[in-house]
Amino acid sequence: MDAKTIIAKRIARELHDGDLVNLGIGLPTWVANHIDPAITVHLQSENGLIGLGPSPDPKDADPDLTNAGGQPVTLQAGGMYFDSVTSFGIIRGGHVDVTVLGALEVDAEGSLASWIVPGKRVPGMGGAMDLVVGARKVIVATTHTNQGKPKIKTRCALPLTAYRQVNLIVTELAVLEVREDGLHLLELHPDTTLDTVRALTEAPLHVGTYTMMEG
Amino acid sequence: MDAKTIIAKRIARELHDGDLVNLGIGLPTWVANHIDPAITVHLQSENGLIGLGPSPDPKDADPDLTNAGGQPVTLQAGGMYFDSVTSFGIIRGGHVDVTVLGALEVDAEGSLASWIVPGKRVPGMGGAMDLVVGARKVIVATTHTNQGKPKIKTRCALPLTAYRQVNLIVTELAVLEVREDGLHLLELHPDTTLDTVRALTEAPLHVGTYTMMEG
Amino acid sequence: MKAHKKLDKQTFHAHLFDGMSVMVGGFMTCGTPERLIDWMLESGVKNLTVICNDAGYPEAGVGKLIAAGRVSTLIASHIGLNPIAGSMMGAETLAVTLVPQGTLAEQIRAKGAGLGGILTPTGLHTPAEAGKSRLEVDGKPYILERPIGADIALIKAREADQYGNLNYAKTARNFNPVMATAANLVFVEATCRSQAMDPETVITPHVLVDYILTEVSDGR
Amino acid sequence: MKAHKKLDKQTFHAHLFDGMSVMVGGFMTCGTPERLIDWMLESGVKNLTVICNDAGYPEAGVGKLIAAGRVSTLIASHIGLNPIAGSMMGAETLAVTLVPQGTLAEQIRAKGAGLGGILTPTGLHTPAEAGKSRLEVDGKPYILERPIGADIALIKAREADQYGNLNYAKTARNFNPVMATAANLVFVEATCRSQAMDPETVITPHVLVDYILTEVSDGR
Repeated sequence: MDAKTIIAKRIARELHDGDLVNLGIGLPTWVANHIDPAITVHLQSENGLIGLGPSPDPKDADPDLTNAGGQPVTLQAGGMYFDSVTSFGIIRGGHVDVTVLGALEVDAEGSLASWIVPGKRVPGMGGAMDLVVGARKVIVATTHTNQGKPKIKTRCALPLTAYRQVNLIVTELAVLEVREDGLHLLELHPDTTLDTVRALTEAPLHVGTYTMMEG
Repeated sequence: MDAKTIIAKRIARELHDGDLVNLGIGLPTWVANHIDPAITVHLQSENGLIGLGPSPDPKDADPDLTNAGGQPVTLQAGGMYFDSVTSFGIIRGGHVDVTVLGALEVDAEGSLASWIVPGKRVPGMGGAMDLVVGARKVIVATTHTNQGKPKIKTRCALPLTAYRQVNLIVTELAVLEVREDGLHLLELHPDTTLDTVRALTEAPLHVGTYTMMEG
Repeated sequence: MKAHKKLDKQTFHAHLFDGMSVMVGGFMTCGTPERLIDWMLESGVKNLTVICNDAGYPEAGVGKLIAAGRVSTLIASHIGLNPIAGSMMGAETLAVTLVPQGTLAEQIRAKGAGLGGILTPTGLHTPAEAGKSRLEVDGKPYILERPIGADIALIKAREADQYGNLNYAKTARNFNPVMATAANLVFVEATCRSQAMDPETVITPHVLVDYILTEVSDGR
Repeated sequence: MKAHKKLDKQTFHAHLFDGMSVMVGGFMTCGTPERLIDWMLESGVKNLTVICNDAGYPEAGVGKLIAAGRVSTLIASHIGLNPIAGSMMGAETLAVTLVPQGTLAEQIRAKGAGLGGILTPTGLHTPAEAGKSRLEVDGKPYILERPIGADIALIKAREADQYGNLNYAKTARNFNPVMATAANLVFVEATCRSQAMDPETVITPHVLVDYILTEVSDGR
């Protein structure tokens, strides 16, 4: 399995029957492909729907039905539309069970930087700041490193998306939980070693009992 | 004409084509009967509709369609329903052109007391505080006196509904405008005299040019 | 899917406890879930904090709970058509907090939408301002109003589809949709159930709904 | 009835002035009134403050106004898919205020609903907090966010009935309904006009609407 598939499959296991889930643009959207078919997960798109379905055939694309990235999508049975005020009321009000986002950096306090590289890239925060503050569980989906450099820091250097809101970090090498005292190793990928993960993680890791990720 | 009809007819003349209007319970609801048939006035009921129509025949009453007093009403063509948050967003947001309310007391500063007589009657303010603060024009519809005692005061003694929000006071004797410097007589009823109105009004009156109310 | 969402009396009673807070939809009992209120009465639960637009009537709406002495605190915008509530307030057997109707709606919305509060001009210089902070924004004064949530909400819907999406009947909508956003558990009494709803016309998304009682066929 | 509400280009142009603020509905141009934007371009109006979820694309949505140099200030939640906006921001020919999307929605709502502001936890400890007041309510910190209104709003609706009631198409709803509450004048571009709408399904009541352009038949 490639890194993205490892991450997406592992995060899919965090979702429960009936959960309302928001998947960020990019890697997080892959999670949808790995949800246990025995459960029903409701996907929200913050531009205004619950019940996000798969992408349509290009010939069936409806310009009035897009996701938060502006791409054509479909609506599943039982889904519905609403406006941006309602959408973010649902998000900030704690009604979203899980949000999955990418990261530029994530740190030992559970702070996340994902929306700006000053002087280089200023795309804007979009709905990410609300999602990270509002969702009951915040999962960061990220490759462990970027061009060999650790993305999991003691403290984020980039401007934050949110302060101390991340609960779980899932990479292709490890699953880390954010607790009051820092990052705890929950799972290790069988293709790597604890020493490698420690070396590729800037933040200190608490290592007690841990299990192996799916190979 | 009786006092109520004089007041209601006069207030109806303050309404313009296209206005969104909220009429309070009691005397203010009479205004609806005197609106110029050549204009369209949209009546709002704060419990959740625009397009308030006349009361239905008792046999046609729908328990799911009531006004803010809990009485059966009808919906006019072009009307619509909404929830309480939307209703008061419309009210507080300045989208109501005119609100007409009754008064226990109204004063020279344009403050209104209409919802509580401490120790005697505590019905509650309902939507009145929002209406008086939010509507563009606030008209008080009231008999000039209560058991011979002035209702138009220098300062309200009763707990307020709102501070300095009333624009116009219409009684069976006079039409008074609230300005920065106090109450100005705009119109006098032909069946009374200026001296009588002064005597029955606790607040001082500015009297310049005024016209006569319809008899 | 959150359970099957179908409510029976036993399940409902299992979620009730003395001293709990309960939001009840409706406006002068238009849009009030009378059967859920009857079930509360049957349960014997007491010392309730009730959040509702009004006190209903002595024999309808939350008035039934008030008359039975089950309510210790009522947060409402008026109580004028329930003389029992008025006399209990006078006798201090019922604590009544009167809140402007629009403020009540915003406070419940604030809770449901994750806001820490809102600033409103409504109630300045009136008893509604008592005990609250006044803030100036751009030179204008406002009252800071805090969120209001509850342990449970009792909601009256017209139609609930198989997913739990809701719509409402005419002015029976009133406080129901916002209350469905602001309680830990949301119990719905629906006039009818349907297969599915036009996705453009859903008022309350199914994710906000925990249990549904259908008026005619369920539960008893 | 507010005029006849039917919009022609001349009337629209008469309401435009340099330096005005304009809210534009839509989300990555889904639900953006492209024809009203084209009419703005034709008018030559400039030095605009544009409030929109995003910067659109260089050749669509508010991106057309940005690329033509008509916008001096943009208030949006992201500009990532419009590289022209990004480089103008870098070159300081366009002032961009980035606001979290949910905060932007609440700020516009606050204006439309007559609130002095709202308290949100979103953006604490981030650049979104810069220059704003932090308040504590019940021991939790919040950012005080102020209302945002505009001189005009450009709204894209699916259907407008003869009274001016509006509904929207699917996710093209987004910011349109709230913007229709928060501007001095509301201009609507509707895909179609109808006689009347089910009163349960109206999203924007006619009283909020000033002018309506129907896509196919009106105006030109």
